Amino acid sequence: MILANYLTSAAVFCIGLYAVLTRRNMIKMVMGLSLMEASTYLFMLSLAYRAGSTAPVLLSPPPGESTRALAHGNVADPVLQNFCLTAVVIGVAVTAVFLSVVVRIAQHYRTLDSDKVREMRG
Amino acid sequence: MTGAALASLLPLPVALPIAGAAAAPLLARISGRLPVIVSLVALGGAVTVLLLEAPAVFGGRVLVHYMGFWKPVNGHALGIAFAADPFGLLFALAAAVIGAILLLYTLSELGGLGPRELGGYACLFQLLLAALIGAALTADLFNLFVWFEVAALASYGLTGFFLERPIALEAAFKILVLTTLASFSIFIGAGLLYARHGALNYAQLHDALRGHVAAPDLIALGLLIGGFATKAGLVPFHGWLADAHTAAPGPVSALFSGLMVNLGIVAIVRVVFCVYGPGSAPVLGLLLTVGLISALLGAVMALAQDDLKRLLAYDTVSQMGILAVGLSTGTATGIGGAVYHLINHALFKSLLFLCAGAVVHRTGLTKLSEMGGLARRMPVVTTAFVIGALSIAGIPPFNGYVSLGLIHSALLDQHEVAAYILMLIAQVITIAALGRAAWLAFFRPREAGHGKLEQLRPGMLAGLASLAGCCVAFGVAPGFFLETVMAPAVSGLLNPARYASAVLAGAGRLPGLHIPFDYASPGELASAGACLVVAGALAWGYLRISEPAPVRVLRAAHNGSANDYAAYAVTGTLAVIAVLSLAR
Amino acid sequence: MQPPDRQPPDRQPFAGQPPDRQRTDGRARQEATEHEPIHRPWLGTLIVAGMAAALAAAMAGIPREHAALPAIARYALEVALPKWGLTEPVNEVVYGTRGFDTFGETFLLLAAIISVVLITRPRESRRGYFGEETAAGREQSESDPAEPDDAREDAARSAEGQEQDERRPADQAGPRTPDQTPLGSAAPETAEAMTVVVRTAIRVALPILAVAGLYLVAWGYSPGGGFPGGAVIMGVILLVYAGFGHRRISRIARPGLLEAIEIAGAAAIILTELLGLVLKGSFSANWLPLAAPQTILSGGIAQLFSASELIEVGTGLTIAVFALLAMEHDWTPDEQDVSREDSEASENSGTAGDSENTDGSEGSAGPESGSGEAGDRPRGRSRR
Amino acid sequence: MSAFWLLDYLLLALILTSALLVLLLRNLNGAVMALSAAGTLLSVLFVVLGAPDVAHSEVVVGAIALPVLYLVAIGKSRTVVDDPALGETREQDSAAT
Repeated sequence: MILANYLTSAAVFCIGLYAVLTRRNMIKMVMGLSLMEASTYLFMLSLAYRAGSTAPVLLSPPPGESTRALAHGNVADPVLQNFCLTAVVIGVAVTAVFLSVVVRIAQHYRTLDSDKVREMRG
Repeated sequence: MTGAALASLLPLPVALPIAGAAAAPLLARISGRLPVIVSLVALGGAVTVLLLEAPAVFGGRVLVHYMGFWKPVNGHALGIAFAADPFGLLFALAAAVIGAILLLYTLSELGGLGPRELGGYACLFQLLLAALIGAALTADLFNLFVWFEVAALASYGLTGFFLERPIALEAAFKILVLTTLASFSIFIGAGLLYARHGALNYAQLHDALRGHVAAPDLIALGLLIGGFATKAGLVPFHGWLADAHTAAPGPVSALFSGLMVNLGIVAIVRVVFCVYGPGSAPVLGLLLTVGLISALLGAVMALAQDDLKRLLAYDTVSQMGILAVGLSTGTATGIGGAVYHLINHALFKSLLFLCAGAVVHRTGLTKLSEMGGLARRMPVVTTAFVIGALSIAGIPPFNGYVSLGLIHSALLDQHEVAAYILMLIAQVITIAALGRAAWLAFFRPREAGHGKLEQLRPGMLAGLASLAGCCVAFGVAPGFFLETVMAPAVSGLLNPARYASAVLAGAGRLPGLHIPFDYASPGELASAGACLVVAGALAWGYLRISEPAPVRVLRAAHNGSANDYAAYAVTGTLAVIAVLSLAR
Repeated sequence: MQPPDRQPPDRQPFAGQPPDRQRTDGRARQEATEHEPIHRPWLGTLIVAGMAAALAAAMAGIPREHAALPAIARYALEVALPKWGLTEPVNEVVYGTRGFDTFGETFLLLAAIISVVLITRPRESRRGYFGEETAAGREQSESDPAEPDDAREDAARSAEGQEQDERRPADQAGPRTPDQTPLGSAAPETAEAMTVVVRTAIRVALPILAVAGLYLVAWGYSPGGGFPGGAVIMGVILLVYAGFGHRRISRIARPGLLEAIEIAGAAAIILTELLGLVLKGSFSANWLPLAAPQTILSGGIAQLFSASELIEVGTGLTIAVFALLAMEHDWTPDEQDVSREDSEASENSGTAGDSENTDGSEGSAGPESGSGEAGDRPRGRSRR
Repeated sequence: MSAFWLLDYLLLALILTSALLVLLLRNLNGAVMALSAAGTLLSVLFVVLGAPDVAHSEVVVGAIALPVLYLVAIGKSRTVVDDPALGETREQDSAAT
């Protein structure tokens, strides 16, 4: 049942969200966001899966068939995999920016506790 | 040029600034100012292309181009469509023109920055503008998400630009947390829609959703609205906004507030009007509620601020609320007012942030309580600030009067008297907040004089003058702008089926529309005057009393913790989902 | 261009501005940290439960694994071979049919890398008066009101400084422009070199990894593509760095060189897409002749795009990682920093590096414009 | 067929476990390793689900890029943050000190 994959991705998403909402160590918050990011990949690729499908690669067809026939066969959804690839890149990019900001904050505030990093409020 | 040839040029306004952005870090090695100058050229090219499209599009045509000619097959579009409808083109044009003005201003105000930092600044600035233009023109949900992310990533570096300011980095962290959460929300929403309907094209989604919107679609709608509302800074999602604006350089605050925040509204408009259709869910009531809360809360928080840029940032929250209220009416007048206000807000809020940035840049003062007496030392900045404040206030010769008047009359047409009164209250508080700021910063007498301040440079003068001039122009000739620009834009939003068929067919026409506006309506003039008087009294009184308890509670809720702001935003998304799912 | 009011200006609260409204001092901070936010765990649990419910409700209502493929996915599979000569529909969608998304994504990565470079940048000399710097000094002293005299931190920092100076060749002792900053030198945790075992292992693994990275890109008809390939290339450079120390890579891993290569990759992507508009009349249309399927050139511009992305991603990620590694602690104003710069400034007062300071011709060149570099620095911590 | 689901469920369970570890581990370096493990396991799962391209990207990201970035950041902040708890951080009561 692919529903298990969906629900696991929701669970991982929620674990990450819980880390973001409750953890005060900023690096831990970033890790929470990374987890949420990873869960979205899982969700998308589970959506792309079809029962018994193969990877969307039109190489090495079974004997007696042309590669063109594979395009009509039972394969996973390439469009969703495209989204996932884009999201992976976005995830790395965001994490890199995040961590450089966190290190700078550590230098300025000498803490990684997000509750002590709040000069601006009100 | 034929329509198809015109349409094939549509990616250029995105690609040109991107090319400029890619060149910027290298050009910075030659000279710090070179990247900014090249960006101006690139943006000039983008404006030219957009202006080429303008006559056809504002004449009611929808120009559509599928990248690489991957046109829809049997109504299923795999390729990415760029569709210039009047609304999208209007926002793209505003982004390109105002962005160019802001860069020109940057060149003369911050031209003394080191070459490397100026190069990075120019690069991110252009990427952000390219993303805004792309998001305005695209007709593909996933492509919208990509442009949203480009805008987000460019904004992070710009927020933390002044690294010596601890608050800049703090703000960068908050905007990172909230925007990343928003992007997950949008991504999952888009994924759900694709899973259910196998479509990404607005038009194809619109056709699939027409008539039968099921529970998962509504959850997807909630996720999308929650995500884009974070960008727009509507109320439960606005934690990042004030902080980011406070710490960024002046022109960047202007860019964020004038243009980037509007991206959220544009995306919400696309999702609600072009994809789902306004009638499909209780989404308009939701927008009304969120808008009113944002308008009031933003105004109150603005009144209570002591930091000039922070005050303006909270006012942005309030103005976004007003935009949402205008959209929620669902009538031509109301949406016309909202679109008009979108442009007005881009103009006057950029102007105000440039003024605030100039004050901070040249005096080093950020707090209103420490400023004062700047009117004599900075007469031009003071004049510009007053023009901006009067525009927001909705005083007749300036542009805010027109858009607020349109939204007010739309509310009254629908007998939303309570909403109308709340809007007036928000307006009063807004005027009081800005009046108080103007008094404290510029006109209040101050014993200790300021040191010698440098003169305004020509670029700064040009930037302030052109924005202020636009504020007056949009206030003086509302008939012209309503007729030529706003009415076609509203027509596209009110006829989503026409838009959809145009996108799928590759070209199309929108029906004509007329938006009436009575400039000399006595009721509107009277209410503007009354607001001014009451606001004056409020500002005067507020300077003398101590902070009232409700305001203190509100301030305590904005406790600056990234965790809590994230909690607000997620709670907001959940509330949106709950309302949409349960109130159908 | 006199910076007004170097001293905190008249701070007396005027009428109506209650003193607690402008309070940014110790008391407010104390309150903030003393109140342990006990609400967070249960509130967080509540919100997470709500989110879980919403997601579960959505996921229960979407098609499962037995649904038919969406029409556009089927279409993507069908056009891969005839229209692109690619046996790999994902690459076809990523770099071809929906190449415009990838175009945006590439520049998203550029935005991220430039953001990282901006955030990790060292100080540069500026011309003219920047009020933001004055405000920054005030904010810094507020955010660190009673900075503890912190021996450990000092020790760490001086160790960091020492390490840096050791690393710095004698001929570069002058003012450090960003280009002269050796990448990856500042981190105290970087080992000079690893043991022989590790080095040998790395020597063996490197070529394999490098080939694997290129392989992922070169054969566009099999799974892979520019992004994973580029990331593997970054891994290769990192391995050299970790195994042999920064000296081995210092010649390649200069920001000047890497950035130029990265921008070249980005420019190639723009050109690839733009030539479609010029030659075929549509942005991101294929303008290359299609080679036979399953060859290195099959896929037309998709392959070109993929290779350009390899360059951009590989160099970009390397820049980001090394920028993080080389990040110094030089934006918080403190005695050590200021004195170092002062001494540097006096050392090199005659060299070309300072010429930027003297042409403060812009605006009104006030008496202080020349000292904008070191003198205007707020010295938040000089009381130490 | 059932082997597929068995593998799928096993990987899901492992991913869930490493996600919980990321949340619960006090040691930041340990949490990074758990995160990296989650990424690597995910990439294996992606292969199972028929997405070799994404699996490539994810393994590169999960096993190289993310851990490197996190470890560098943790190391950098350790030199400036006088927080002996960093690395052994107790989130719940670190404010008490």
